[in-house]
Amino acid sequence: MKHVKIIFTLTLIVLVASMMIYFVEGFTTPYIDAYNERQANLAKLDILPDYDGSFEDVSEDYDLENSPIVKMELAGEVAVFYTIEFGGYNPGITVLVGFDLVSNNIIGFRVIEQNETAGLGSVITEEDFQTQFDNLSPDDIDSIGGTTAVVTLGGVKTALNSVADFHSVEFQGAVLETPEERIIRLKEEITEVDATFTDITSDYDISGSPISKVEMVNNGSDFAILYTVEFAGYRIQFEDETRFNEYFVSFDLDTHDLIGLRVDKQFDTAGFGDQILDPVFEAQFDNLAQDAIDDVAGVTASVTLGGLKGSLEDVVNFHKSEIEGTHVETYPEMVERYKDEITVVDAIINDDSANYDLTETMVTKVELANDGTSDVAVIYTVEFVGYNTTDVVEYIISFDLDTHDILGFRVLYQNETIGYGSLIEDDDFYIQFEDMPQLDAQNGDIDAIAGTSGAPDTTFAFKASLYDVVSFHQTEFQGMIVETDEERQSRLWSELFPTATVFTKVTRDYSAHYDVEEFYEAYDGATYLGNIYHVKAEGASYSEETYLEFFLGIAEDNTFTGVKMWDDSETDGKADPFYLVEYSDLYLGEDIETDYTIDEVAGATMTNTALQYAVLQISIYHVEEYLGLPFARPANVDTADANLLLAFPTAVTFNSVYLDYAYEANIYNLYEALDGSGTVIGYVYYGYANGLNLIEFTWGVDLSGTTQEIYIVLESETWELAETQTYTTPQYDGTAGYFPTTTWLDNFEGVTFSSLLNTEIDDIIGVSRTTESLRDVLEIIAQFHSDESVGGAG
Amino acid sequence: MVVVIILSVVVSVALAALLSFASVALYVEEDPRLQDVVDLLPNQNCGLCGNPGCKAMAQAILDEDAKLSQCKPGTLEMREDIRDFLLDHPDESGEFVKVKM
Amino acid sequence: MEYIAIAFGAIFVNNVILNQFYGLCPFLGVSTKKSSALSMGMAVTFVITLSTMIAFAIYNYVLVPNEITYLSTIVFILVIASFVQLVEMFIKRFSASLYSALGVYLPLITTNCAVLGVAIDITVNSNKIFETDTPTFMMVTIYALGISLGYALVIFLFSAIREEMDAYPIKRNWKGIPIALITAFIMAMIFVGFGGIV
Amino acid sequence: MARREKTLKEIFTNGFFKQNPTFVQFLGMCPTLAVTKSVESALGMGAGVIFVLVLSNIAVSLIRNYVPREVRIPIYIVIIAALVTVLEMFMKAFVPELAKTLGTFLSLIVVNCLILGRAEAFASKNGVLKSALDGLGMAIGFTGGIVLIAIFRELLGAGSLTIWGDLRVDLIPEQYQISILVQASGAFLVFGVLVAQINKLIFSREDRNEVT
Repeated sequence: MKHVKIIFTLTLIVLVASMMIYFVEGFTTPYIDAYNERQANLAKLDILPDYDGSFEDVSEDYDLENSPIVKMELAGEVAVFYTIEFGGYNPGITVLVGFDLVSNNIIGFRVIEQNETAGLGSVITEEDFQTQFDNLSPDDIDSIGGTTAVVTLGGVKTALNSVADFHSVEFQGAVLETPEERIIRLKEEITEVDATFTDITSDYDISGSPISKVEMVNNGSDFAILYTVEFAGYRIQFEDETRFNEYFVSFDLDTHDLIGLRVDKQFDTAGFGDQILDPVFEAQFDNLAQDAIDDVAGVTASVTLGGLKGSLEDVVNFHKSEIEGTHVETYPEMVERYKDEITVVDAIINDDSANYDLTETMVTKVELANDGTSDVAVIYTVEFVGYNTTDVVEYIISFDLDTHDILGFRVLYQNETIGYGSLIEDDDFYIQFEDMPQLDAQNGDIDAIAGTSGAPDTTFAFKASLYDVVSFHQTEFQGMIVETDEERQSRLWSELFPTATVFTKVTRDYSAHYDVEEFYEAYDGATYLGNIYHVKAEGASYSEETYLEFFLGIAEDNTFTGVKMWDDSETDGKADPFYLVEYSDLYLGEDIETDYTIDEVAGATMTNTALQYAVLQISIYHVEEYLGLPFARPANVDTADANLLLAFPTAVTFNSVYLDYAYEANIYNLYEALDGSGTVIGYVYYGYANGLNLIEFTWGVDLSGTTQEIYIVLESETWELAETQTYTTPQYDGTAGYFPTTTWLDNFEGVTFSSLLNTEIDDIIGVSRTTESLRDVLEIIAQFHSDESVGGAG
Repeated sequence: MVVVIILSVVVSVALAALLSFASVALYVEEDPRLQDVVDLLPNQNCGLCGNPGCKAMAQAILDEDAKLSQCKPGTLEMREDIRDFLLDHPDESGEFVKVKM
Repeated sequence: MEYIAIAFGAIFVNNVILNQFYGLCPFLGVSTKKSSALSMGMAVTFVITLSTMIAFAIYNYVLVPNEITYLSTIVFILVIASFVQLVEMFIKRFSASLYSALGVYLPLITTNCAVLGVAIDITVNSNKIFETDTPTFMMVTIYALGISLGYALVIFLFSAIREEMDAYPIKRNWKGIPIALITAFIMAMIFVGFGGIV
Repeated sequence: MARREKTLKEIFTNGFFKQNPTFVQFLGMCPTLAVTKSVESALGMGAGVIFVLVLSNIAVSLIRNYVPREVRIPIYIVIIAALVTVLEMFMKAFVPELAKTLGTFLSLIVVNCLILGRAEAFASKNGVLKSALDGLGMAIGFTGGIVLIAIFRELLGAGSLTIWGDLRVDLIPEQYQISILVQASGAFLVFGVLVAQINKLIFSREDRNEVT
């Protein structure tokens, strides 16, 4: 009995509950559906604000297979909306585009989803990019712009074009050219209309050439040959298969010049590689002479262009040998020709490699060129690895056996990037090597491959191989003993400490200094002579990190025993003077704590100051760290009273009191400011900061610690340039004026030192090198003022 | 509409039948006072007393290893009720439960 | 491979307690002792896994075909409640030891949001978790197992910490729930670290 | 020794402070931590709980004498579930935005320990009016609790207070906001600290009572 009661109550309750839910559900569903639908059509209503009809999804009724369209909705008779998906710089752009059914123009473009680079490709989501699509005719889709993101724009254009084609076929009844008709049209364009094409590929051996089909063109008589050619563009590896670009090229059978070229398939990046489809580019090939292929231009995608030209040259060679029957120079013949060109015409070449030890060098073969009577020149075959680390570059270079200068240079094989490193195999590159002095080749004073910054890696490796070949030539043929690094180091050390017999490394016994690699104590037997510091300090150039590496000798009596340069990465030639012995002697005997300035050395002022600054740091390190004594302060640097007056207008006379206070690196001098009656009314600091360049200033402060004026004595900051330069972003917006008249300096006038120390004056974007370094120095001075309680302050 | 009715009836009948028969078939005798103590407890099964649920707490009280104050949601009146109940209800062997407040 | 990703995601990334906030009431209550926490964990694993399977079956084979998915909440909870009660009776009847270890926790689980939460997630909001609207039965069970293992793991770790904490003097007003919550806060932050992996 | 019956006022205010579900009884913690990201969603959840708890208490107390013991829990739960589903549908229809922010926590009110707890602990033992009052009191106490947490979390975490949709006031600027509070783990922190302070209040009052 109890069971029935249980079952009954539960069932009753559940039933009542379910019914309640059922009715409520019936009541609320329409509201919920209406809300959801409104959400879905938000984008469409944005394009057609005044359309209140419904949207009918007709995707199933159309073949959307090979088009970017994923959804198609009809808005009554007014418009049709395509939801398309395509890739820009990154895959996964979803866009809703509307076509008006009356005018068949595009009436709206809304980005639903994208993940292009922020700030670049993502601009397509912005209002003003999208407004250019309101009522845009499908023909001028290619003229849309508004973004520098060429790749994204290219993606948008290709997608819109294919949608426009689809639209025109489905709604305007246009008949599109089928792929087969297109190929025939292209072929006829570069031969003759209604010409017949007979496939004669089987008659030729096309292996090893980029040609995939050879056709005889006939318009009554055979008048031309048409080649179908494949070449690797910028990218050949796609998700599942490799795809090559393809083009047709035709040759006239009488003149054997090119009649024309048409690109059939290309898969390179939209906006770059696909420029070869441009009719203007293709027109250059009309009636082009065989050897004029090199000066075809007009495509910025150098890899694609290089690939096309390379394949075209192979086709020409094939055409010459197979059709014209002229002999095409084979590779061995070319090598022989090159060897003659760089020595003596039809010299007798005999391989002499056996009697040389080639293990340590990049030279792979040594050949002597004999003009019949005596050996005139030596030809080295050299291999080095350039930018393409999976392959080598092989070249031959010849030396005259009397003058030992270079006679000539030819590249035998290279596989560097087309348009960049590959330009090493270029006739105008060879010319510079005719009678080039040996020293230029050794020091690498040659023009770089493909322009100054065209192919840095290949150029750098090439120069290293030249240095190697020249030293090999010097040791084997000029009997010069080339100093090894160990020999050079012991020679330099003995120049620093001639009587030293033993050098013990002591770097680990002292706390490290950033620039000191190692340092040694020099002993003559048991007597200590002094220290040698192996220093690697920051160089002078500010565009990128460069270094100066040298040995510094400091004798027991704290005098320099010389500065021996070891290596540097300064711009070529800037540091050469410092390797000379007479530069090192400038330091000989100078007391390391006195103030000394080595005057300019042959036009390398920046490197000179950098080197001196490095030597000063090592001297300080030697005295403070090694000897544990306070470093003597350099002498005060004076400046004209006029500069001081500009910093402290109310003062009359100034006198330097810096020597009464501690030395602070950034402060050249400290003056007392006196009024007419000679009583002290404040102080003026004369100091410097390393902004973009050296900045020197005077800064007045009264007894209460409130600053007067700050006057820039010397500067060469370039804030105007900062407004337009592009290598560091963000640029300076110019709102704070230009240095030194900038309003930013007012932050330091009329304020107390203590307030300066508590608040952080913020930098100015784009010129922060100046503002940051100057503010830090001014804060050091404010701190110095209270630490040293200058005039009882702090 | 009809589907809703069928479904709810079928489900509830099935479950109710299962539960009721189970309560008979799987009957386990337990301390008769347990259910009364459970009824006195707040029955929120919040577990804050450290025991997994009010039934476990009731059992713990009967086994004298839980203090009534462990039951956080429980009020003073509830604790007094339980103590009074246990004071007049010995178990079969006449033993009284020492209730810890 | 995909299963491991689902399991890892369920256990660590969107952990049922620390990340989705399901099942907190018993979590704070029962986790004073390691033994009780472990039993709770096992009970939860048992219940969640089985009830999710039942819910999945009902949803896909009964509710969806007849378009009465709005009944899903009520049907799920009805089934879960009765299923739990049934299992409790069953265990109590047949193994007293298992009952004392596991069964006692079962009534607690009916009120545990995690059970219903998981049931609803794998049916109504399945696209949020599995990126597909129609997860396979296998994926659902793995997810349920993962969630309950995540629950068991966190509640066990938590109880271990709380037991440890009892040995230390804590201010009166911080004792019990507050300090437990702060521990949970720290654990939650640690679990956020797993976020980037899956 | 019949204790004096609780006055209606006492039952009603019981849920506010003495027996506050969030900070004293620690019931319904699942939604408490999840929806208190913004005051708006806390209010939404609070309103939902008020609606369901009051009606469920009334329904439970109405049928409390006809319910056999074996199926007691399933029946209570079915009633609550039905009420929640109805609430869900109404919300999705008329306040879709709020429904979206609450997400699954709307349907998780069913399993909220608070509602089932009150149903069993109170409604199944008392009359309809008392149960309704108790339900209302408890629900308001609960809403008060979660709104308090939401105020702390949103103000410190996102520097703003959104009362309803666009009715929003931004108080703290971007760089001073403690964004962890708005994230999932922050909920534990705020809740823990608040409970600790409330305990301090309670203990200090109790100490004072014992002293006087």
